[in-house]
Amino acid sequence: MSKLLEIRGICKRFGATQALKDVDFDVDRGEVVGLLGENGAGKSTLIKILAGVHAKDAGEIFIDGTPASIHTPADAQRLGIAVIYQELNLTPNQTVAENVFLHHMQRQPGLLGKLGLIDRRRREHDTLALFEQLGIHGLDPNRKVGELSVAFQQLTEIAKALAFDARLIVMDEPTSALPDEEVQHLFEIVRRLRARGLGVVFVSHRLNEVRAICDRVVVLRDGHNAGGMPIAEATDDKIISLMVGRAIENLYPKRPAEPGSVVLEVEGLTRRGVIEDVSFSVRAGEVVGLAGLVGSGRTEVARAIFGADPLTRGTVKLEGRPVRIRSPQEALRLGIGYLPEDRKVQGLILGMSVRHNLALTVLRQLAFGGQIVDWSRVDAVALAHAQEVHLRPLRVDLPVNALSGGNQQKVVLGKWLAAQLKVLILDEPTRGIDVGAKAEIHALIDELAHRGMAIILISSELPEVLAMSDRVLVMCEGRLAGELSREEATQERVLALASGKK
Amino acid sequence: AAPPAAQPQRPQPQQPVSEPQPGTKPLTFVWSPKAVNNPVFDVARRGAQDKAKELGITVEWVGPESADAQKQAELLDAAIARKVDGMGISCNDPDALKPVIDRAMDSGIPVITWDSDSPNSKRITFYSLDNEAAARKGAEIMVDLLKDSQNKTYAILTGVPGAQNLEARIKAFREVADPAGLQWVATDPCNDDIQKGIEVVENRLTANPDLAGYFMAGAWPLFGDINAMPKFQQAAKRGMKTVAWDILESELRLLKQGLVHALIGQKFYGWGYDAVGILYDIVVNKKQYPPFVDTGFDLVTTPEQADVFLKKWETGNWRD
Amino acid sequence: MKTDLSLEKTPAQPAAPFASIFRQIIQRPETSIVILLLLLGAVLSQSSSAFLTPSNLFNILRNNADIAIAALGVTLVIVAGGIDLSVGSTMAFSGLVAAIAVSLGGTTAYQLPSFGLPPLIAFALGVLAGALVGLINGLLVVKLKVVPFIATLGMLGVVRGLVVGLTSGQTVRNFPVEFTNLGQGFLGPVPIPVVFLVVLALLVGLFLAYHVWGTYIYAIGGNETSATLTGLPVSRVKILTYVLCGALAGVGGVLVVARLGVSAPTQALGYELYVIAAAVIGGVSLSGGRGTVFGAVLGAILIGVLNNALVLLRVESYWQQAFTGGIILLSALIDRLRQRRS
Amino acid sequence: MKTDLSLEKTPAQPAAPFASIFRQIIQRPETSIVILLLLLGAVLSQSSSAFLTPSNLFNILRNNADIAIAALGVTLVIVAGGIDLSVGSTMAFSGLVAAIAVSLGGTTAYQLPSFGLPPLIAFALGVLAGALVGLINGLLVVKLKVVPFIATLGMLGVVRGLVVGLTSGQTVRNFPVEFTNLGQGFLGPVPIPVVFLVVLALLVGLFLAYHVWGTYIYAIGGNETSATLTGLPVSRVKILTYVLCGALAGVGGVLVVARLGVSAPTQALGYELYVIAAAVIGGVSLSGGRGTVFGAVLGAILIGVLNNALVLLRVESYWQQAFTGGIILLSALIDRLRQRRS
Ligand SMILES: Nc1ncnc2c1ncn2[C@@H]1O[C@H](COP(=O)(O)OP(=O)(O)OP(=O)(O)O)[C@@H](O)[C@H]1O
Ligand SMILES: Nc1ncnc2c1ncn2[C@@H]1O[C@H](COP(=O)(O)OP(=O)(O)OP(=O)(O)O)[C@@H](O)[C@H]1O
Ligand SMILES: [Mg+2]
Ligand SMILES: [Mg+2]
Repeated sequence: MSKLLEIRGICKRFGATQALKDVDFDVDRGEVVGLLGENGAGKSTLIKILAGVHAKDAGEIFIDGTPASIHTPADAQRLGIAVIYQELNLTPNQTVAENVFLHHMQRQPGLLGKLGLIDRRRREHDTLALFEQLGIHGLDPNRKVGELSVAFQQLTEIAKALAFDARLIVMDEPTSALPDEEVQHLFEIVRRLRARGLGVVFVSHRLNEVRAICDRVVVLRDGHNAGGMPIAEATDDKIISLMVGRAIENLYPKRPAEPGSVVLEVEGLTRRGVIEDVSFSVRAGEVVGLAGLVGSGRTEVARAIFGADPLTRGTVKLEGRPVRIRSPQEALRLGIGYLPEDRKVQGLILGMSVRHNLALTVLRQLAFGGQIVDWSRVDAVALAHAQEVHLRPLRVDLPVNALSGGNQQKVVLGKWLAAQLKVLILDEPTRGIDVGAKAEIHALIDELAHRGMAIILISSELPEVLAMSDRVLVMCEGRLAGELSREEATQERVLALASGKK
Repeated sequence: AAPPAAQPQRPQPQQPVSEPQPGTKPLTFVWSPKAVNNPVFDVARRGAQDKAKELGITVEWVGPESADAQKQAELLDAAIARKVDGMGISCNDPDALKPVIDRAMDSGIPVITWDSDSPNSKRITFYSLDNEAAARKGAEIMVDLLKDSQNKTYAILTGVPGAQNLEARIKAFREVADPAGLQWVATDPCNDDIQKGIEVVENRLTANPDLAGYFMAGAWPLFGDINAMPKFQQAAKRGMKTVAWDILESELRLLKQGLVHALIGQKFYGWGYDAVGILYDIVVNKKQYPPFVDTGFDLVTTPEQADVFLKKWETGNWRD
Repeated sequence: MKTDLSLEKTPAQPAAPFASIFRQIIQRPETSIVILLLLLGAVLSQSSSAFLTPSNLFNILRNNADIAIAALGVTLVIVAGGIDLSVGSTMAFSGLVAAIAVSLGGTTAYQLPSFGLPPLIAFALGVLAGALVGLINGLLVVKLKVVPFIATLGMLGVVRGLVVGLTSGQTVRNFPVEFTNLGQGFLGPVPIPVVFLVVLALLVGLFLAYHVWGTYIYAIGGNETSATLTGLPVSRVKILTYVLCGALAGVGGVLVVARLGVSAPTQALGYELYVIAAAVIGGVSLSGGRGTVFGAVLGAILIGVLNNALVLLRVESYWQQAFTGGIILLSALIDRLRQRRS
Repeated sequence: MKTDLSLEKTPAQPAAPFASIFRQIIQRPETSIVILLLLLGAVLSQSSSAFLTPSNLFNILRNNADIAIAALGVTLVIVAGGIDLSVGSTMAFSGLVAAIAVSLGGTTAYQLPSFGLPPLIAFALGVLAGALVGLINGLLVVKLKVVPFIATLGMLGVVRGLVVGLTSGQTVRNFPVEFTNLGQGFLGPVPIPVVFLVVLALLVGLFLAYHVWGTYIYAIGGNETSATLTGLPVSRVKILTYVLCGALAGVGGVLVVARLGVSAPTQALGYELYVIAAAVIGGVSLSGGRGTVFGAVLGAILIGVLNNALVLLRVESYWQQAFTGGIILLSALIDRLRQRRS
């Protein structure tokens, strides 16, 4: 019997970029295939061709052995292909139920339905039934999606993809915004789907997840097949060397810190309804991890310190002096930087060049009299920082949206390198970043700490927090639940604190 | 007491006698109304074209889409660049058009103005009714119409506030009406818009249901169907008197129905027919004209007079 | 481990029903405008006994039914993430087409053609003309990928130019009474244009709320990329919004001609800004994905009441425009306050 | 399987410098409009010897310098992600302020005050008045968080109403010749308004390209959230764009008054759409973050050439708006073609 999905010799180019070259790929019924590769390797492009979003330049797609012509997302859906895209694809102003059944709306019975009228009650009912089936709890079908946390949005997205009878489910990094427990939950769903004989394509940069759920992995490099193997043979080293063409020495290159004097001191930080009485301090040269479940308020703490949101109560001291930070502008002037969790929406000006993005924080310093920009100096400085973060390709004239996700993240980081900070708050700095780039970003974090910067590291990836931090603060429901030294900090203890058990 | 009879004062513009000269390139005049979206100028255009045909010349109709001095000046600048043989302008603003007119005259293009003047420019002559005289006459009629009325309140309807000719009419009207005991209530603009005009009149009559008189410095609402103005109809039936500018077909019918009581008429057709003749006289026959050619104005107050003008509208013959 | 309920941003405690209804009301963008209308109404009925009479209120509605009906259409376009600047021109064009179709011909010497067709056929032709303009708008935006602002600005000019060009600035008049009745008549105590408005508002409102395509419109305006990836017929829906917008502007335009008994080339000149303002004041978001037909109608009514108020309150005519602008700002500020509250 | 060579349509080998320059040129949005201008120019100079005379060209520029100057300001606002619908009203207001300041007093019976101040002081006062309107716009948008479309639509009404109300609809005239010279005079062969335009376009262009705040403006328009979180002075920059826009509209407005020798309350009525169209035709993106001053000026010139062409090509005046609308659409379509190419 022929396979569920067979892809042969797919090619795709965008302008000067050859995104895919002669790629073969297949999935069988009841199989979970991990699709791996560095940022920009072509994973999403392959998926989007399969989904009818992009047109392929060459190659063939077979479903059940018959050639399939897929030109629009609707074509793909007709063939039973469901896709969870890398970027959330929801309408914030519509309800969960509306989003889930957007393309398969429940209609009124009879003539009214033929005329296109919706049966709202049935839609709500079906949504709940679907949630039940998927084991999703606590998600109100009538809530507006925009009011939900990212994790719930991701669950909505998953439900939306499964809202119709699909035979092949493609998940492009579905876990990058999910907390650990929800990831387990998702795997539960995937296993159930596999048992029903569906094929699943799973993309992730977290190798432990890949090993936990996939039956087989396929690795892309620079747009072509680099190899594949059953999961039993797939060691981290093997996968990584297929992905990046070399072994990665150390994913967490952390040198022991020699903390200096206290740089940042936060006391009684409160923002009504979100964070409550948070106090801690960070020393120069120290990396302080901030762990917690999604929605525990880590981002809120960072934003409050950075002046992005108003405080209800609390004081911030910088190098011993109390400061009142009312805007990011003031924070920057005081030497505090914040790398936000969503680089595209909050971190970058996508349409502008790398040069501009890198220079924004220091434009004034690079200008004659603080007014007239000296673009040749900007170029030099931008290039230096691009080099420092190992930007690839090393070009500062490209618009940022032409870079892969990992490289975009390096630009955001580079922007704060330029600013000569005392304190840098990193919010999920490696979300959606491939192992290679991740190791580089970790090395950079370490390097910055060694130069004496005080760093707060927020991450939902526990191994990252544990490996990179000198000290770990754990948040739970807006409060600081505890503090662990590097030695004390283990996965179990952090999780226990994060979920409210002492 | 009957309202004063119409006194058509009609100076005879000199009819040029010359024939088109064969063999030479036909003359091209540019005729510029204040706006091409205003129907009153359409009659002028037909007059101009009729005359052009008679004389064997070309008249181009060049005006801004809607009343705008800046745009009119710009369009005329292009006409100067083309070196046309003469221009007749209804000026959106006397001063704004002055530089253009002077530029044209300096480059040898004779210019006359009609309907709306630019008195300080080098233009050769101005062909128009005397707005203020006509408005004063209208005011006298209104005073007379209301002389037995206890209530002497009246409202004024205007178009785009600030339009030179409208302001002149309003000012002259009030200079006569107010000292004679009439009580001015309000001046409402309707931005030269028929729909807005109708709404403004109806709103005004809601606010002042016992208004005794209405002076309309332009015919805007009267372009529409009278049934669109139930309050106006009611008011007219209980005795409100209306003096309105222009002698349009729809107004004439209203006058015959007794809903409107006096119409002050401009020589729309003459703005084209007569004025083109004058410019032709100047260019070809080298005639001299005084700086102001008063066309006089028509006054319609009786159904009989209305019939005379309705006939003109029906036949399109405005010449006698 | 169970999924934590605290993931939701606002606590899900069951609120008291009254408080919850109150909160729901205050959260609706239409609320600000209702408040403003009530305020204006209070001031007006205080200072002028003429205001609160049924005939005056119906008159306000009749006079603004056309803007309100056009605002329905513009709401569809804006909710889908577009804009239509050509509505004023479309109204004039539709009105002209219906006028030429229905006119009995005049008695004057200079005349535009007139066909004396039955009023309802003329009405339909007018609406069709509007839909055609809308179709061109839609094709320009969707097929030729011209930015909506520019596409419809171009059409604003082209269509208005067509009206002026076709008529040489003349008016069309002399309609049978069955036609003018559509604008001037009553159904019981209710002016016919108001009947049109109510029926159309209900239809469009139900369409947006209960029809599959209505949901598509919100989805496309909310996130066009996502709608495309979901496999929605984005192009067709967007074109439809422009066509419906043109058709509704057409209805408005024909009703004005019927009401005034004349079609003039200056009709509805510059109305696009008022129509869009009506929608936006009523809570329709210019960035798409949000707004209701109800809000747009309220917005149009507010503008109408305002024009009425200016005269009733004896605001000097020269200051009227300043006043209208002020109320637009005031409504925006009230809306800000409301949003702070909720 | 080998990669199919035919896929590589554009070889990745280092292109010849000429080809690369060519590609850069064709990638610029201003290119479409230059092409359109050249086409129009070719047609015009073919059919009328009057077109390509310096005096005609300078006249076109003089007559459109005000729109072009206002378009500079609107470009700043739009690039920063806003919109300003009040430019037309602001032009009239600034013109009026300067007119009252400089006027020697009129001869009419009802008179507005007139101060006979020196022309340059009057000029400055007019520009200041424009900047003030801009400041209010900016504060409404930034501090009170009113949507720019609504805030500036409200101000469109308020400011125009102020102009009509303050003057009771009258015009202000009778200016000293040193003042009217600013609009009517020449510097060498170049009309003075054109000198203003060139100088201001250079200043604003350099500001956008080389001043720190210029880059901030692009950044804010590109992504306001990111710009805020990068610590840029977002509020102040946005307010500044509105203030500059108001001031530049003010310059345009005063120049019109000087050129026409009169300030009328109807001045620049409805010009907001032309000014915005000039910018957008010139490649300024309404969603912010993209566009140049050069493009905006070209856009304004295109509109000016068009008006000139109407008369030179003997297009009947009734069709002028259709013509203008058509060219706006044409420019959008050419732009589409260009984008396909590159
Ligand atoms: N729409 C597009 N236009 C131009 N280039 C594109 C486009 N989409 C993707 N690319 C380029 O194609 C290449 C493959 O990108 P793709 O998104 O498939 O990578 P990926 O493997 O999904 O990476 P990541 O792990 O970061 O998601 C990259 O170089 C990317 O910059
Ligand atoms: N803009 C907002 N409006 C209202 N509530 C918000 C907003 N942003 C966050 N919250 C809520 O505040 C709480 C803390 O969220 P926060 O984003 O700080 O969590 P986090 O620990 O950083 O998790 P994440 O991994 O999702 O970033 C959550 O309940 C969240 O839903
Ligand atoms: Mg990807
Ligand atoms: Mg977070």
